Amino acid sequence: MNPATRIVQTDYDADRYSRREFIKRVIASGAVASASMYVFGGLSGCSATRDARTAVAGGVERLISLNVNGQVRRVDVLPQETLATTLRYKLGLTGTKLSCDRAECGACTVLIDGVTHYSCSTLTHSVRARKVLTIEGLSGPNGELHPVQQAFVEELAPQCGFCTPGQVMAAVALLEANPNPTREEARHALSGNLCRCGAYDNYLNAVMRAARARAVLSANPPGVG
Amino acid sequence: MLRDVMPHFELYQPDSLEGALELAERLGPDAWLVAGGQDTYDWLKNRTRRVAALIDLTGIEALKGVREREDGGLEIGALTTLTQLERDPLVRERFGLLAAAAGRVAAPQIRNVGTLGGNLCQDTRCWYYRGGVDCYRAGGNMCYADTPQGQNREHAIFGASRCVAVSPSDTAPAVVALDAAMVVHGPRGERVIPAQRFFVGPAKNIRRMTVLAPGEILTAVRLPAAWAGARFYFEKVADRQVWDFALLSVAAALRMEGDVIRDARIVCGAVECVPRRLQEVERALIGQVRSEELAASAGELAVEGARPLNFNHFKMPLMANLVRRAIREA
Amino acid sequence: MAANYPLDDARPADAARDAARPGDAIERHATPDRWFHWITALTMLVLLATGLLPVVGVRFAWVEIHWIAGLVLVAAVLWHVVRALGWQQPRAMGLRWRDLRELTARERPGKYSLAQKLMHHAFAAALLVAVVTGSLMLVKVQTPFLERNPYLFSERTWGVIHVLHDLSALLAVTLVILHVYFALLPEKRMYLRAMTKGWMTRAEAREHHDPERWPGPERDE
Amino acid sequence: MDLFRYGHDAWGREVINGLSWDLLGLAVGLGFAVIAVHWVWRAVARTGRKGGH
Repeated sequence: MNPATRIVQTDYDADRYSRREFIKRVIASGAVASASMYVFGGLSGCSATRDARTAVAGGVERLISLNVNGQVRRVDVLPQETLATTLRYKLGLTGTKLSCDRAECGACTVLIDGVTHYSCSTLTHSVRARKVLTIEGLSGPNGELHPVQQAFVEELAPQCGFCTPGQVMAAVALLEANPNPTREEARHALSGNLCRCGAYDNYLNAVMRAARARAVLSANPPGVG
Repeated sequence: MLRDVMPHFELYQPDSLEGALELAERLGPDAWLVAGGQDTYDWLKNRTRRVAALIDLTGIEALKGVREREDGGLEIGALTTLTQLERDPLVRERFGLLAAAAGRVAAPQIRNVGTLGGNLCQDTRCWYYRGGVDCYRAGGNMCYADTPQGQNREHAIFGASRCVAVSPSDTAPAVVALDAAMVVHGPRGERVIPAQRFFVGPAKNIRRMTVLAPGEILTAVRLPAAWAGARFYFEKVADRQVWDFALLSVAAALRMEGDVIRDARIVCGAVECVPRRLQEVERALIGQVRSEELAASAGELAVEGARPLNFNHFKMPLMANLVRRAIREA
Repeated sequence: MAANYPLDDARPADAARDAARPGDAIERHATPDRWFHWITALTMLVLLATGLLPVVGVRFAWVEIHWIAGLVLVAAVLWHVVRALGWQQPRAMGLRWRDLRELTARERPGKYSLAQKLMHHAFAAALLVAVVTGSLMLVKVQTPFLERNPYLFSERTWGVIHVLHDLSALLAVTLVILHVYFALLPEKRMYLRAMTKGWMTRAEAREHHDPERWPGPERDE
Repeated sequence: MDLFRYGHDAWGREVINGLSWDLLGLAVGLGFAVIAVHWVWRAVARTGRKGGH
């Protein structure tokens, strides 16, 4: 089925909506029309057949903008699509891993507005107006590693490495909120991330090292000394 | 490999309670109300439930956050996340029991999106039911957990009626112990229900865990001032410290006058389909001087009348010990 | 026909007769049988209410009430079988080809009319099915008498048992509605009195029943 | 309207679970339908008898 026509699904009673709603709807349907021109520009009839009924009040538009790693990306997202799918299969950000796919392992951990989320269990549509940070967004402009990544390397924290992106993201979120955690706090912060290799102690060592490195870094910012 | 693709549904993201209620009424049984979704998406991914539409409530800002009430109590929006609840200074100061319970739910990432309302209204974890068999709770004529071969380590030791599933919620025992009132909005307006009556067992309704009717939304939890700043104790025992649901939990609130217990509310989770309030234990405690002996006898009293299944006899000493510890250490 | 009371004029006299047992009263239902009838009626109403109200959305803890009432019903049915075989005249309830002649109103019935017999047998069928399937289902719920064993039968067999139980319940619903309606009809009030007080007048018996086929108890003695 | 309630057993085979509760309305309706028919028949029979004598 043509994805663009999937939007025309639920019937909708125009009389029950206010003028403001109506204007919002017109804007929204305009956006859909232009967006589908953008994606399916070559397909005739895609946007022309749609009328004011297309935008369902409360229902979601499929073409959305996502703020991922500081970039705004336009992407066609199914209503039932999870963020992990969008990141990996639509945006090519395969650093975020999918493992259990049931909010039980943490391999898919990303930050949304600075808070850890299981991206396998987050609907992409629910992060439209928010900032998504994945493992790809950590490194600096010239490819230099984030202090947490650097610490993970130095501590040889990962073993097989599959859970590492998730562990790193959890550690980054922790250090943003609490730059000087105790080991127990770090354990708690990383407790939502499973490691089949059992390298938990190494990970904790790395988090503590990253905290120390950040402390040093903030005491002597680069370029100042 | 697109492993996590759920079957198609329409997604609605209302930004007001009225909008959500209207959508729920319009879409009827085809729609599923979702907050944090950490349970919902598993049902859908596993194909044990199918829905035509999902109504995502998390855009309703009015249902988020903790508000003070005039009487010194608190009203907590049902969409407040468990992490917010765990860290909220007002909740921690007055109702540390609920903050402690919220902090023991699942994993940090789940608490970051999981809401109080979602945690309170969640469905049972009985793994036969979750596995999609048509047991009593799913509309059939059989309980697979309560059979000679049934694996029922996690199941009820009290209040079973055909179905032996237990309430998995960690916050539910806490809100019952705090004598909370549940604010529910539905097509016919608002109703306020005492927490203890909010949860229903299988004898009354074998298909649901709460009194919520289709189309109704739990919008807030009101904590009365009466128990603010009392002595609290919360403990959850689970196979793992993270993710796992309680094998047993205890939430206790005590009012002391010197060494004498003036008032008490003690609730156990995961022993019954509803949070089990131990009223006989409470009666036995009130007016007594707190002591090791009192705590021990209260623990024994707590498990009286228990009817364990093949694989959950361990819950009896566990419950006795948790109740004992709660009274000793609250 | 002197004994033929026009229905509409008969009411005051009826009321007076209901109050006191006249000298020519003959016994239609003995006291133990009337007790059986009303106990069965009460338990059936309880069973139907506890079984069906939750279905239509009235939620309450019904299971215990249902199986306890069910046990009362089982006892009542057993009691009735014993009474019927030992003390009553079971042949009076038997269906015969001859009963069909009642349809033309040319012939008066014996102790029980065709309609009464059909109602009895329909109730008997519904109750027997309900009692047998219900007794089996007792093993699935927690009772003090039996070791719970949901594996007594395969799930398919249990399903069939449930179908039969449901069927008997629905049949009972229809029958209760009809039975109550017919019992409350003004022209049948002597039957209602017979079931509450036990007797009807000889005149009523003569009018509605063939004295040869239902001689009344005094000739039995 | 369904006649039966179906479910699946632990092995995924379809099993019958009971009668569909849609039939409850039918049972009640049947009762009242018979009453209605009888009511009419009784009224007709009575007027017929009165007219005859």
